[in-house]
Amino acid sequence: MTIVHTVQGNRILVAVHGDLDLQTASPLREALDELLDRYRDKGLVLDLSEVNFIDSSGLGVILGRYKRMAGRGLSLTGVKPNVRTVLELAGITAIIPVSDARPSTKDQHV
Amino acid sequence: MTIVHTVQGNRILVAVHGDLDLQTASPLREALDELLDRYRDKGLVLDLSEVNFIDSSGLGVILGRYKRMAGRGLSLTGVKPNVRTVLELAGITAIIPVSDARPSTKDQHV
Amino acid sequence: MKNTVKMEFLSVPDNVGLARVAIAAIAGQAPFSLSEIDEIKVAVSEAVSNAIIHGYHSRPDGWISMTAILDKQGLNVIIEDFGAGIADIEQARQPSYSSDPERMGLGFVFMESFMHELHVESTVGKGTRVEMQRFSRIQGELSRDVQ
Amino acid sequence: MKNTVKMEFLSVPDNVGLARVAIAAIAGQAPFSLSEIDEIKVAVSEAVSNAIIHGYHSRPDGWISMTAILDKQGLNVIIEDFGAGIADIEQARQPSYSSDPERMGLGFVFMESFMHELHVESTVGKGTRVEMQRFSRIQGELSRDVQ
Ligand SMILES: Nc1ncnc2c1ncn2[C@@H]1O[C@H](COP(=O)(O)OP(=O)(O)O)[C@@H](O)[C@H]1O
Ligand SMILES: Nc1ncnc2c1ncn2[C@@H]1O[C@H](COP(=O)(O)OP(=O)(O)O)[C@@H](O)[C@H]1O
Repeated sequence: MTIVHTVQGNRILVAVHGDLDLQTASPLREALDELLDRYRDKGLVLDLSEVNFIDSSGLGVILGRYKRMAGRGLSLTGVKPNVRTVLELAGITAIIPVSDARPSTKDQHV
Repeated sequence: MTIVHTVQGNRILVAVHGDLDLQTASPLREALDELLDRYRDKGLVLDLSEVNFIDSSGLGVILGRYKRMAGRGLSLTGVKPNVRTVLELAGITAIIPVSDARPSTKDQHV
Repeated sequence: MKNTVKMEFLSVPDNVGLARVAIAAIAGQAPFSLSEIDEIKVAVSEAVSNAIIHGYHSRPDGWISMTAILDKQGLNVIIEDFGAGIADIEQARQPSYSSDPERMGLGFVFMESFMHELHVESTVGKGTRVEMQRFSRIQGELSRDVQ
Repeated sequence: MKNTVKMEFLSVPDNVGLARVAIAAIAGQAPFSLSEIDEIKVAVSEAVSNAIIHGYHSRPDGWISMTAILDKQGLNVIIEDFGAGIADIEQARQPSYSSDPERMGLGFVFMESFMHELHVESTVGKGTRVEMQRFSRIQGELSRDVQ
């Protein structure tokens, strides 16, 4: 898993690349917490267009950041259909704004 | 493995998609032999731009068609670096014309 | 289409990804769609992660075994550890129940949702065996035609 | 980086691809480059294909085992069948030698070229064991620095 972040206005945009599971949960959690501590007033947008897999260990990291951020604003973009299925089953789509992967996004990245 | 063929002038152009190994050797052999029987006077160009893996079972199919075709002309295009390594080790590059995968080819196919 | 694959690997987090890659390659031999394979991967990922975290308390030297059996019915996967075991399986399977406050208690929920059958057997101090079945829909339809 | 994975699977051609996918996932846990992993895949593909074709004469009901051991030296892979066996190993390892006129006799050549060490043990009627080692270059350099 690798992450790339950009700060834009009042939000931190983090593009995640790789599978979100038990193996990548700790490094992702640490990287995100570091950013949230550094930019204390900003919201977080996680771009998941390069995430092909997520399970409950990966979800735990996202939900944990959501709780930690209180009202700072967290959203997920570039969510692929199979990742969305998992988010929905966990009820995350009801509390965190989630937008889909646009087909064009993929073309641009290749 | 899937194959798509086009007949162009005096050659049969066959685009192969998939790994060339023990599992795909028989279906590939049969498909190629059928084409060689149908177009008895034409040469064969195998486009390997969508072949990411080949081992000696896959090579056997190519070398077998080469022998069977006698002087009809066989060439390989779109050969990726790792496939080329295997072809070179087997000495096939010395007897069959081989051209590389062009970076642009990949972009077009996506 | 008939196949049996047995794997044994150490309880290191790296092997969760290995188990997923292997189960995807095995399931790919049956008439499962890509999205069905994605769901099977989640179920396997949960079971193997549980073996590591709960079965072996994240120690890297425990053995985990995964057996995958493909037949015309579909895919049967058995994931087994020889670690801590579960005292109360019914409680463990409740949605949101987790013995670890940092975790969400969704592992068994995902296994149940993404597979057609789930059986859990466990003995405290001996280990846990999770057996999951995913039926292949296409085959189901074919065999109905045959009958 | 330390890991051990044992697999047992049936002698069906589908499993050649499974063995490749699994070895690639395991090798990916060590500092091998993508092209090194491609070469390891060829060597494993040859050994598993040989077990199917020559060890079990293409019958689908033989067991093949693959054990992969990762350590700081690199990757060790052992592929074993319990089939026909090889009468003359030295002859079998000659380039271009094949007992099957349809094949090219390049399997052992590829295993030797793509791996750093190759050991073959075989008993007629009992089976064949191929052990191959690929050293991880980055680790090799590191350990030289350490000494
Ligand atoms: N292999 C196992 N060994 C021991 N305990 C387990 C195992 N799998 C699950 N459990 C127990 O069942 C509980 C619920 O599991 P699960 O639904 O996967 O949620 P989570 O992993 O988030 O805790 C775990 O918290 C643990 O107490
Ligand atoms: N696992 C095996 N069981 C029995 N015989 C084998 C095995 N592997 C190799 N051999 C013998 O060694 C010969 C050479 O093998 P190889 O170099 O891989 O070439 P090929 O597979 O093209 O015949 C084979 O033709 C076969 O006679």
